[in-house]
Amino acid sequence: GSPGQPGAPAADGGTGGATGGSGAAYKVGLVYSKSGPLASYGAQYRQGLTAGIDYATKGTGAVAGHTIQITEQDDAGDPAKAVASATDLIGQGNTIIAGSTSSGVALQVAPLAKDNKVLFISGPAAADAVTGANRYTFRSGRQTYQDVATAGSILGDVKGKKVTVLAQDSAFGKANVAAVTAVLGAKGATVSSVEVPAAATDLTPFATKVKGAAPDLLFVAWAGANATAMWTTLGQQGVFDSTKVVTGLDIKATHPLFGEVATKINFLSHFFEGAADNAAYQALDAGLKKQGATVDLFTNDGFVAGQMIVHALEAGGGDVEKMVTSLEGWKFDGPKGSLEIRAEDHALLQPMFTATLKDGANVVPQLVDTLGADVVAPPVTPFK
Amino acid sequence: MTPPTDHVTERSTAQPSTTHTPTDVVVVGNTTAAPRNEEVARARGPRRLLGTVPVLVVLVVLGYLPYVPVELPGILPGRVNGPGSLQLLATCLVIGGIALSYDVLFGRTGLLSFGHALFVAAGSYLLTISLSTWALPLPLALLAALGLSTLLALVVGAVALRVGGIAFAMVTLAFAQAASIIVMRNPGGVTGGEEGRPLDRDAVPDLLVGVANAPYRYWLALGFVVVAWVAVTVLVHSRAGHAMAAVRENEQRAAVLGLGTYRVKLLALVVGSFLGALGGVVHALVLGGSNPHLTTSEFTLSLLVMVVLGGAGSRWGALLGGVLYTYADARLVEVSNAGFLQGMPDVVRQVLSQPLFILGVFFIVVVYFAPSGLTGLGGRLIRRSGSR
Amino acid sequence: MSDLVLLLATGLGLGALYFIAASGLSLIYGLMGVLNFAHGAFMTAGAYAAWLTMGALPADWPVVGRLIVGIVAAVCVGALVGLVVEVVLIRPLYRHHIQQVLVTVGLSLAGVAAAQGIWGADPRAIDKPAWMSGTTDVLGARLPNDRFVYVLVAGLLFGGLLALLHLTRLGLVIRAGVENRTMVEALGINVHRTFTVVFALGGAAAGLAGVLYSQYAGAVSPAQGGSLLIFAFIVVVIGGMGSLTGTAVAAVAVGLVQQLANYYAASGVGDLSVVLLLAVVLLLRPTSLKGATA
Amino acid sequence: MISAEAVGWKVGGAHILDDVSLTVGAGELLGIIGPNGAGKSSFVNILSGVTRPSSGRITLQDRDVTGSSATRRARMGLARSFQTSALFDGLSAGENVRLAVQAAGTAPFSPFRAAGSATSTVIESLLTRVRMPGRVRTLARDLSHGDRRKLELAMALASEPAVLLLDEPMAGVSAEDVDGLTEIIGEVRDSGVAVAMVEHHMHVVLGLADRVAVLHHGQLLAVGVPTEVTADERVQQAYLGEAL
Amino acid sequence: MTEQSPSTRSATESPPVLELDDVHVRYGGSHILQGVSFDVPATGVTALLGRNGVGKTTTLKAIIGLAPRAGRIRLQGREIQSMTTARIVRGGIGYVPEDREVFGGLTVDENLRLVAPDEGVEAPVVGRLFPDLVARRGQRAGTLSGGQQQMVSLARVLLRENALLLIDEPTKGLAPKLVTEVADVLAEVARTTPVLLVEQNLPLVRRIADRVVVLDAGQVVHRGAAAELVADVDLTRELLGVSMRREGAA
Ligand SMILES: Nc1ncnc2c1ncn2[C@@H]1O[C@H](COP(=O)(O)OP(=O)(O)OP(=O)(O)O)[C@@H](O)[C@H]1O
Ligand SMILES: Nc1ncnc2c1ncn2[C@@H]1O[C@H](COP(=O)(O)OP(=O)(O)OP(=O)(O)O)[C@@H](O)[C@H]1O
Ligand SMILES: [Mg+2]
Ligand SMILES: [Mg+2]
Repeated sequence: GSPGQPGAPAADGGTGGATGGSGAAYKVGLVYSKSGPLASYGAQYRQGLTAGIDYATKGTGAVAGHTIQITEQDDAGDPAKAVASATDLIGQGNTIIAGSTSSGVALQVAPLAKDNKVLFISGPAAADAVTGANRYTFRSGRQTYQDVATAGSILGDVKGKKVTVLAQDSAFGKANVAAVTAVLGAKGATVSSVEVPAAATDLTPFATKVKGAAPDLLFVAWAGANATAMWTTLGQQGVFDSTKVVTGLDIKATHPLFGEVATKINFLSHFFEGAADNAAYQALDAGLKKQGATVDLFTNDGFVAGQMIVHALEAGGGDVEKMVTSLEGWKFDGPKGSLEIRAEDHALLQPMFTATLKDGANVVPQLVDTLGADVVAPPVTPFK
Repeated sequence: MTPPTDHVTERSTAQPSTTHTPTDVVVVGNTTAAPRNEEVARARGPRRLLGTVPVLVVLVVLGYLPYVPVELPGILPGRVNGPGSLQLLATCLVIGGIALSYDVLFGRTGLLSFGHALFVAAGSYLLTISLSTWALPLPLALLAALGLSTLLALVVGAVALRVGGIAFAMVTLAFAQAASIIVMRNPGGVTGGEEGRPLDRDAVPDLLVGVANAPYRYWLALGFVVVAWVAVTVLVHSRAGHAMAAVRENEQRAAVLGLGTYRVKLLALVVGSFLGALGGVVHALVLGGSNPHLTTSEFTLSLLVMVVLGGAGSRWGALLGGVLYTYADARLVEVSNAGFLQGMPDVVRQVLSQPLFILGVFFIVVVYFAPSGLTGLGGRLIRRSGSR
Repeated sequence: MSDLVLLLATGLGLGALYFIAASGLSLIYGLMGVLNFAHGAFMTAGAYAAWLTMGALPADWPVVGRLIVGIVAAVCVGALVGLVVEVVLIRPLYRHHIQQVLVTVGLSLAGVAAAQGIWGADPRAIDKPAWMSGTTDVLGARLPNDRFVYVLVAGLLFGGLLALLHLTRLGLVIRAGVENRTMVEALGINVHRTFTVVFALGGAAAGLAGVLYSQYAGAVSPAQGGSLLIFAFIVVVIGGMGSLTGTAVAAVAVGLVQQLANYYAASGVGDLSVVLLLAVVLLLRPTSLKGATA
Repeated sequence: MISAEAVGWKVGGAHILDDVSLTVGAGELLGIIGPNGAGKSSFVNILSGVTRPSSGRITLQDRDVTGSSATRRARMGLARSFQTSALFDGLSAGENVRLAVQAAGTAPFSPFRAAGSATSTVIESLLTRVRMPGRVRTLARDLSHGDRRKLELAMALASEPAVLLLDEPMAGVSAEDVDGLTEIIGEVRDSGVAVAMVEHHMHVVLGLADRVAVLHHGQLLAVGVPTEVTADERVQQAYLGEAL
Repeated sequence: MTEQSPSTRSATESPPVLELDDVHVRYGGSHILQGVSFDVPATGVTALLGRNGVGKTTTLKAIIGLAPRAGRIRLQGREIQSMTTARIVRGGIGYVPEDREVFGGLTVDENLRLVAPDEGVEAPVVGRLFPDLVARRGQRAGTLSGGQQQMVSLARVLLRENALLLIDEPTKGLAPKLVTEVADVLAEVARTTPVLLVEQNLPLVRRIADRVVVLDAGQVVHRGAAAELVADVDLTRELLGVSMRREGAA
């Protein structure tokens, strides 16, 4: 006889029971970096997620009697692998996909969510384009726009001031330049940029250019390697003598890397240990301690993802459309403070922080200011 | 380039290197990789027909896989015909086909190109861009992607082939690197920078979209492999194929015989690149978008690794190398996250939990125990068991 | 004016780093025909060796003292790694050049991944002597002091290697072995040992490059060696594979071009400048700079 | 057929060839002799287009080919062998010959012409002709030295050239086969091919050559019929000595 | 199979310098040497003859460890079949390969210094036999003419004291005058060092060889005194397909 439907499970029942009867587990798939360059972000995210689900389910790990069954896949930072993993997870019947440590992964997985009608909750990926990607895509972390808006606040009134952005010549850097131009330019600042090609080894020419521009505020958007060399060079060429310097605060492990200039930098921060204090924060802290970890930048994103997953399951069971609707417009308290999922584009409205690094061998961030979610809210980008 | 003197030729037959271009050592010229000679093995008609039998068997088996609902725990994620498995197999096949296209340059003609990624990426990106940005219908987009990529190959080849050996490798690398930088810079928002460009779902047939349609994407990938296989087969048995072998073995000699070596090499490069671009197109369709990893020199390098792992100058070798490499690359993540590691000492566990570590060690082991590639190893085993 | 002085000086410093990184590569390639992709991993090994050593030494030692011990450790570890790799992995594949290269590719993957597994992917800060972080005013430009160190070390290394190759018997055997290993053996000379020495030397140079680059970057990280390796490759190729003099000239050229293009050219061109330089040099002079300088 | 006019070649200041003029006509065999290092191979390289001369002119079939490539000259009907055999090492002896047959002729290179047009009988007969039957399948790299020389000759013959340049075709060929190969070369010449042959086996040269040219320190020391040239005292002193 | 020679050994009283006992060489599937046994006496020239492709070069390579071999090979009574090439050479064998194999990137002087680090081209033997090389001491060997390279290759082994020389077609590609000179050199060398010589030039063999060993298809088909072979026209024709007399007359 002719073969059955391609891709169909064996006719005689088999193992397929993905969804269905009461008591069956809710299946959540995670695609994130367990290895590769972003492995430490991934680890923090995963720890936060455990704490978050624990907190939201009050320690039961179950929603209305259904346990939450998490299947993890490592994308090693490679979007191609992430797509394969997500396909696999969706094929296995996971109706919620979460993770995406890097923006590349988030932007490649988001269309899959729409194609296959599953819920996708993006993780630490900061790209603005994740917001408003499609109806099925949400985010549990902050986006670049919010970072930049926070930096702007550090300068106070920027009208007539000169702002220079020192950024890597990459999508991440360009997004920052664009955001600074949009946010601070709109407030009357003159924004220029110095873009550093990825292949540049010695940063002296760029430091010289920055020095030559003599800006009032220098915004540094830098991710990854040779950060220390960059800061050292800026220091050597005397940039700090005349200019206020702002940059984003990365995970703890990077704090010693600012070298001698650490105390001269103003930091904007998404989240750090001691940035906020509320029930959710304490739950995060306690949950992490249980796992032998401590609060750090992306533990928040995992925790919030956990909260969102549980909320969606509570409201929608396995039904994706219901879950989506339940999340839209949802207001809740996360470790950072009160959060809101904006219905129009699924932006996660959230407070942001500014900080400095304390001197000494143990460079510890100190909170300077907390900015309300509305102050740093990105403009609405409706779904395409 | 100063034409090498007779003396150089004299010595190069006897010694592994020449003074003028010691670089040729690593290049394929005097290679010890000893590309196997299928021509020797399959000389006559009936033999050649017989040779196609295993190919057809494999093809039928592969084509039938989407109807096989069996679980192979540990080997494939879920059912063989589950979307996860089929997606994985499709990716393996596409990369295998691309490796086959690279072997046209490397194994057949002895051209060590570090820029093959450029053409694969061109196929992939031109497809996504012509679908989304230029809003072309699919057939036109395919035409545009393949046509422009081939044109690109012609131009790049015409320039790069002015030099040989490592210099050729590096000029192609420079082109590929330039393209990579351009893709990363995301000019006009068309390439999506390091985040890549998703495929416009509305512009491709529904059969290729969505998890449930994984079997069709798989068959598409299989189709590509068949096309590449047939093209390479026809090529190597043509006069051009023989000329390519001649260029690989001894370029100066080929020139003195009156073979237009430049044209032969250009032909090899264009054909290889066309197949590579086709692979890029299929890659974009199977994975649902283009991502900048395809533009990197690491990707070309991994193609080289695949071809040599499998066995240069052999269709089975290149294909098998590509498939296995991709499979290992994808599945080793599972190994490194496997539970049995938990019992091990910390350092060992930390190291083993890096998939790249396992992949690296895997290469070393394969290369070490099968220096002439997996197909070479297979041949050796067959011969040994036959002689006993 | 002061800008130009600064760019030239830092370009030279960069070239010196490139040379140190490329010298070992060029040595191994030129003499053994092995394009050593694991060179980056060797550099990483050197950098971590120095980092661990400096961390293990009493903190009340002056940083310079700890650094010097760290450099010695890096060089030793580099040499040891080179030696072991050659004896265990490269030697059995002597008649298979491409396979040797593949083994080094595998090593480069595994080595970096192992470092990442053990010490994590994130950069770790490494101590740098205060003087090296400081600057010296020359013609109005603030020249970072560490660049002088790199240039000095590169110069010494260059001289030392040239002397080794051209003035010693080992050098002669090495140069002959490059061409025809079988024949050197047939003359009664143990080539195996010579090649092991070469690999160890290359490894030592890589270790040195690794620790100096970590000083330059202010931190150690697993991928560090790899990022320097790309430029080392370019330098070795432009310089004419295996020619030490060519490598030196190319290193300085690449360093300067990169620095100047990054400053004077429009954004984005700087990135392309080096690959463009590479393509142009190769297309105009396929045999590379070697002929002109050697 | 082929002629060199006042050819000179300099490398780094040293004159390797100096003002050499020689012509080989159809059906003529020119023996080129001279001490080691006299410039014979260099001259063959210049004639075949592997090396560009520093001065002078090369004409092939009445066309100036001084600037044209080796490939181009090959397509105009020039074939050559190398002093140390240059073969496609990874291909079998038969495939080496097949390539030579395929590359032959003045027809422009047509990549997709059916590969089988050089039938195996042609290949086998060529290999038999140079006294290495039964070697069709052996990889060139595995051939013994003498067999490589013979294969080299077979490839030069395969293209049925109008001009044939041979650089020491007999070097390393076993004494037994020298006569046979000599005969073949003689036949080729008799069929109207212009042959220039560098050779140190004097009895071969003397038996075959219509004219002999003697090169010495890059200069033409003597040209003439064999007996005349070998009788020349300068030639004896520079080249022959007390020949074995 | 012709076993004409009554006793090769009677010619020399001292024990042979080299003994081959049932030596086999296989490359992949092909059995190249199929049980080769012969001795090389401690004086004079032993010529190894045979048609193209019979295994002469392979025999030399087997002795020196450059071909995969089985069987027993003794140098001055010591078994060397399992030693590395470098050790065998240091044990006293000098090898002049068929393909010259000079180091093309090194100068003439450097080529010689590899063997004689202190003398190089200044060694008296070089000046005496190959004055051309002294003149070209700084030239890169790769740019030498074929014959000049052959001189470098020969000079290289003569720089050292050897118990035995293996010389593969030394006069191939040499001008007639030089052939004579090389023959003289070899004859002179052979007075102090035994030589195993592979050669196609039969007149030369006749002039300097004391004994001959003839190979065919990987086996020894004849051993005997050189003079005997030369004298026997039929035998020469049978073994080598050619008569020495006629050659000599040419
Ligand atoms: N690149 C070079 N630099 C210097 N000298 C060179 C170069 N190339 C060739 N020569 C010299 O040119 C001369 C002619 O060499 P050629 O190979 O033509 O000689 P030949 O007559 O063929 O000798 P043989 O009979 O030994 O093969 C030789 O003396 C050689 O050393
Ligand atoms: N590496 C190899 N693999 C397979 N066969 C080989 C190899 N080397 C040599 N042979 C074969 O071994 C046989 C003997 O070769 P060898 O070189 O010893 O011959 P020879 O007697 O020196 O001949 P000539 O006079 O032509 O130099 C030949 O038939 C050759 O084809
Ligand atoms: Mg010559
Ligand atoms: Mg031989």
